[in-house]
Amino acid sequence: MNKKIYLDHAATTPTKKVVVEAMLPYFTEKFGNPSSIYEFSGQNKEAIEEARELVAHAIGANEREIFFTSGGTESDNWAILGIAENYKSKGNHIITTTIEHHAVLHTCEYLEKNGYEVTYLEVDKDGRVNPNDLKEAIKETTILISIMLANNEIGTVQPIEELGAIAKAAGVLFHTDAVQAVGHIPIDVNAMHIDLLSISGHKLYGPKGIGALYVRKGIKLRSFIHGGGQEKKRRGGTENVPAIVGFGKAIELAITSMEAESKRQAELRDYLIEQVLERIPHCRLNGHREYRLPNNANFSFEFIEGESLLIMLDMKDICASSGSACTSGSLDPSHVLLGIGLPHEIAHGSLRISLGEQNTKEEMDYLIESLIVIVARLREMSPLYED
Amino acid sequence: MNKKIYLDHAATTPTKKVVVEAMLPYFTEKFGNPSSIYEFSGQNKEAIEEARELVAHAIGANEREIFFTSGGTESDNWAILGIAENYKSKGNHIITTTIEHHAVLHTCEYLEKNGYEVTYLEVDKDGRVNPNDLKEAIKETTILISIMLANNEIGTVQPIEELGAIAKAAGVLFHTDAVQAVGHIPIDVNAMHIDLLSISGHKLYGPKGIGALYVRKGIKLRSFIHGGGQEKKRRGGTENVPAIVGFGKAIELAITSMEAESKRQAELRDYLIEQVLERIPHCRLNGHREYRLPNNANFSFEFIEGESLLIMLDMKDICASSGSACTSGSLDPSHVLLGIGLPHEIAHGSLRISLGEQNTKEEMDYLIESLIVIVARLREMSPLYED
Amino acid sequence: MYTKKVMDHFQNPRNMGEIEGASGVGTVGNAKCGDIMRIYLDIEDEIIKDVKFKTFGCGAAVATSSMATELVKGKTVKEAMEVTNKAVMEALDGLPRAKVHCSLLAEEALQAALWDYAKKNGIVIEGLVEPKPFEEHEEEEEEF
Amino acid sequence: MYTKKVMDHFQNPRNMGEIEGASGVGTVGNAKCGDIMRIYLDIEDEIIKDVKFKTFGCGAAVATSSMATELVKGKTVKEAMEVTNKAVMEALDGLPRAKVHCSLLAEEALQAALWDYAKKNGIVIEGLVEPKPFEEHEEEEEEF
Ligand SMILES: Cc1ncc(COP(=O)(O)O)c(C=O)c1O
Ligand SMILES: Cc1ncc(COP(=O)(O)O)c(C=O)c1O
Ligand code: FES
Ligand code: FES
Repeated sequence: MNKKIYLDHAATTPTKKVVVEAMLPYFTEKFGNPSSIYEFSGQNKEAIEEARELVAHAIGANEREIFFTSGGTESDNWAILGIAENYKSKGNHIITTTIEHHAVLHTCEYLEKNGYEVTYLEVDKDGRVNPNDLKEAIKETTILISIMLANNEIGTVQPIEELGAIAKAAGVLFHTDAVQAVGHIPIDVNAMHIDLLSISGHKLYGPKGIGALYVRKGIKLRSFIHGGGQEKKRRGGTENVPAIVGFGKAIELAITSMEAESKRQAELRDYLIEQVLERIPHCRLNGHREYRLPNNANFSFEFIEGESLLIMLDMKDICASSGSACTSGSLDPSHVLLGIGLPHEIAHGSLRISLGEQNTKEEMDYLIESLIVIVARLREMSPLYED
Repeated sequence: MNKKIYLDHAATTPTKKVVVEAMLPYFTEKFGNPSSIYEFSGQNKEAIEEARELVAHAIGANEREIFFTSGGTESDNWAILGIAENYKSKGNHIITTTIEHHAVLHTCEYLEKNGYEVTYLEVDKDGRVNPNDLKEAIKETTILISIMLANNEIGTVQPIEELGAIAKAAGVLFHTDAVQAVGHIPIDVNAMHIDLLSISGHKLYGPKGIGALYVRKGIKLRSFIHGGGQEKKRRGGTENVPAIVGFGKAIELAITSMEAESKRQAELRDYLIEQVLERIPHCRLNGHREYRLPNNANFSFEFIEGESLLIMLDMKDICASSGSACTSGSLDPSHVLLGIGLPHEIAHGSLRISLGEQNTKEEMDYLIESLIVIVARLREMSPLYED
Repeated sequence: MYTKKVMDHFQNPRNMGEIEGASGVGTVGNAKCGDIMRIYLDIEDEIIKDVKFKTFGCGAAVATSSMATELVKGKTVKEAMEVTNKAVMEALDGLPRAKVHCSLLAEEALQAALWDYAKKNGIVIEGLVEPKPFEEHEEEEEEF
Repeated sequence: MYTKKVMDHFQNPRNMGEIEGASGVGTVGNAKCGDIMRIYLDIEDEIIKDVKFKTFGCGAAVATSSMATELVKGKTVKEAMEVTNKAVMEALDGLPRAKVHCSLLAEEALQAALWDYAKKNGIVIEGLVEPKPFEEHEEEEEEF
C-alpha cells in the first residue's frame, strides 16, 4: 500500500469531483450577487432555490423550511440560541444529552451563564438516551429538546422517532443535530417529529463552510446573523452561491446512493469490528452494536494512549482519529467516551474509524494487520500493561 | 457591445481564476480537516496560517489578531454583539451612524431590544461623520463605537483616523466595517486606532462565504459561534480551508495591485462623473466628491425611479444597482440616501456604479450614452417630470 | 424575476403619454414605495375612446399601467370597472409577490380617473367609490 | 506538528523497557492528560550505568522519555540533575506549546527515580526535592 488510506470521514469528506465541477461556474462566470436585480444574477437565485429543494427533499421537508448557514456549527448555535430567546416567555429550560457535539454543548453552557437551565441527559453504556429519562426531564418550563440523531464519535443512533414523539406530546420543540446522519441513514422530519434539524455540507462529500438549518413552518426563530434580507430575512450575508450549489449536488448524490452505499459500508464496518475484537485482546467496541452509523467503528484498546496510536497509524499512511477532529488538539479525554462510562485511561486509548465511499476490503485488512502490530508495540511500551 | 458590462463590484466581485486555482486542491486532494492529527491535515493548518498572515498584512495587523468568519456580515455581528456582552459591566451604550450596512444596523437594533442604548450619528450631505458629533456623543456608559470605513452605496470614506483617535482618547473600543475598503484604499489598524475591523472575501475577488474579523490583542471578545476549538477557541466550525486559501490569495493580489488599480479606477470614475453631470440634466452625485472609494459613483436622477432604470440598463447588458444588493428586493428607499438628506422621490431614482479591474473607458462611454437615452425615456414616462 | 409579458410591456409600454382635455384623470401614489401613476381617459358615449398613462415607478408599475390601459381601451365604463388588479396581473402572466401592490396602483389609478370623469359629468358609476389617498398595502411577509 | 527528532525518538524509542532490581524507579502521572511515565535507573558509583522507561502517553511523552534516558545514560547523578524538561525539549528541537507539559513529565519521572535511589541508599542529592504527586500544569491559554 503506498497511498493514503483515509478513514476519517466523520471529520470531513473530500468534495466530489462532480460537485466541484458543479460549483466552478459560480466562482468566475455566474458570480453575481443573487440579490441583484439584473438578469445575470437571476440564474444564481434559481440555482440557490434548486439546491434548497434538494436539501429539503433529503429530509422530507418543504424547501421553504430550509435555511442555508455557514455549516453545522452555525446551524446548531442558531437553533438553540434562537429558540431559547424566542420562547423565553414560555420558559427557560432546555434538555440535551451529555454526548452532544461541542457546537451544542458549548452553546448550552453559554445559555446556562445567561439565565437558562439545562438538563444534560445521561446515556446508557452504548450511548443511547432512555426515552423515559427524557419524559421525566420535561418540566413546565421546558422550551427545547436538542438530541443528536447520530453521534460523531461512537456512531450511536438515537431512537429519534420515539424521542420526537415524546417532545411533540409534551408540546416542546425538538431539535436534532443530524450532521453525521444525513446522507447515511434515512431521515424524515415529519415521521420523526423533528422541528429543527442541523446539516453540514462537508460531511457528505460537499464543500466546507456550508450547511443548513431546517425550521418547521410556523416556528418563530429570530435571525442569528443580522444583515441584509437574505434567506427570507432570517440569515444575513451574501449567499455563498458556489457552496450552496455544491451542497445541493452533494446531498442529491448522497441520497441517491445511500441505500447501496450504507449497506456496503456497514459490511466493511462489521468485518472490521469482528476482526479487531477477535484478534486484539483487551479491546472493546464503543457505541451500540446495532443502532450505529453504517460507517462508524470506535474501539478502545486498554493500556495504550490515543495520540501515539494515531501517529503510528499515520506512519503507515492511515488517517484516523481518536475522537472528534475539532478537539484533537485538546488533552481532555472525549466527553462522549466518559459519557458512556469509560474510565479516563481507557477513554484515552480510543480509535475512531469512519468509512467512506472509496474504502475497500483490502484497506480494512491492511488496517487490521497494522493495528495488531501497533497495539502490541505500544503495549510493550506501556507501564500499565503488565501492572 | 455584446458582452455583459459588470458595474456592480460593490455587490460582489468575480473570484479570480488564479484564486480558484489556488483553492482547487483543497476540495478534492488536500481535503483533510485541519484539526486532525495526521500529517495529511498538517498541510491544511499551514495553508490557513499562511492565509491569516496575508490578511493580517493587508491591514497592518498581527496574524494572531485575525479570525476567520463566514463573511462580512458575521464579522460585523460578532464584533458588535460580542463587545456588547463582554463589556456590559462597563456600560450599555453604543455609537454608530445612520448609514451603516444592515449587518451593523440590524445588529444594533437587536441590541436595543435587549437593554442597550444606541446613538445613530447623523452624517453631513456628503455622508461624512463630523468628529465633533462623535466626541459629544460619547458618555460614561459608551463601550463601543462602530463606524464604517467606506460606505457601500455612496462610497464616502470616513475620517477614520480622526474618529479612531477620539475613541482611543475616550477609552472606548472602535470597530469599523471595512468590507468595501480593504484592497481599495490603504488601511493600517494601528495608525487608524482601530480595535476591531470586518473584512469580506467576495468584495476583493475572493470567494463568497469567507471573511475575517480583526481583534486587537488584549480585547475580550466572546465567541459568537460556539463549537470546537477552532480559531483559538473563538470561532467554532470546521475551517473552510479552500475559501480561506482563496481569501488569502485574493487579498494578497488586491494589496499588490491596489495603488495602480485604484488610480486607474478613480480616473474612470472621474470621467464618468464628469460626463454624467454635464450631459444629463437634473442629476446629482451622491457621496463626497473627494473622500470616496476609487471605484464608486452614485447618481440621483430626478423624476425617475431606480428599478426601471436598472432594468433598462440590464436590457443594454449593463449590470448596476440602485443601492446595496441585499436590499434590492426591498421597496424602501435607501437608508443611506435618506441619511444624507435626499427626499424620498429623489432617493428612489439613484444609481450605483462600482467599478472593477476589468472595466474600461469604452465601457464608460457605452454606459454614458445608454444612460442619456434611458433617463430621457423614463422621464418621458414620468408624471413628475413636467409637473 | 418578471414574466415575458411584463418585460414586453415594460420595454414597449402601450398608451404612454397624456391626453389634453381628458374626460377624466386619476393620479395615485403608493405610500409604501413612493411610486406615482396617472391615467387619462377620453370617454365618449360611455365608451373609452382613448387612454394614456404616465408612471413614475418600478418595472411592474410601468407594465401594469400599460396593460391596464390596453384592457380598458375601447371598452364601456362598466366593462372598465372589471379591470381589477387581478385581471391585470393575469393578463401579464403574474407578478412577483412583492410586486402585487404595483398592480393595485394601476387599478386605483384607473378608478380614480373614472371617478374624476363621473364627478365632472355628474353621473354615478355603479360600484365605484371615491378614491382615498392610496394607503399602504402591507405585503405578505413572515414576521419573526 | 512534531519535529523530525521527536518523530525519530517516537518511532525508535531508545531505552524502552524495564530494569529488574533497579537502583531507583520513579513513576509519575499527569493529572491534566492522564498520561503515565516510569523511569528505571541502574546506578553504580554515582554513575547511571543503565536506564529504561515505560510510557503510557502521547507521542511527545514517548519521545521525551526516550530523549531523557539518552541524556542521563552514563552520566553522574549530579549531571542527571541538570537534565530538565528544557534540556530535553532543546535536545528534541522543540515541542508544540500544548506539549510542553509532556516534557515536564519526563523531568519529574527522572527525579522521582533519583529520589527513590537516594531514599533507598540513605543519601541526599543536592537540589533534589521529594516528588509530589504530579500536579496540573496549566497550559498557556487565552481566556475569554
Ligand atoms: C459595508 C458592508 N458591510 C458588510 C457587508 C456584508 O458582507 P458579506 O456579504 O460578506 O456578509 C457588505 C456587503 O454585502 C458591505 O458592503
Ligand atoms: C455531530 C456534529 N455536529 C456538528 C458538527 C459541526 O459541523 P461543521 O463542521 O460543519 O460546523 C460536526 C462536525 O464537525 C458534527 O460531527
Ligand atoms: S409600484 Fe412601487 S414597487 Fe412597483
Ligand atoms: S504526556 Fe499527556 S499529552 Fe503528552
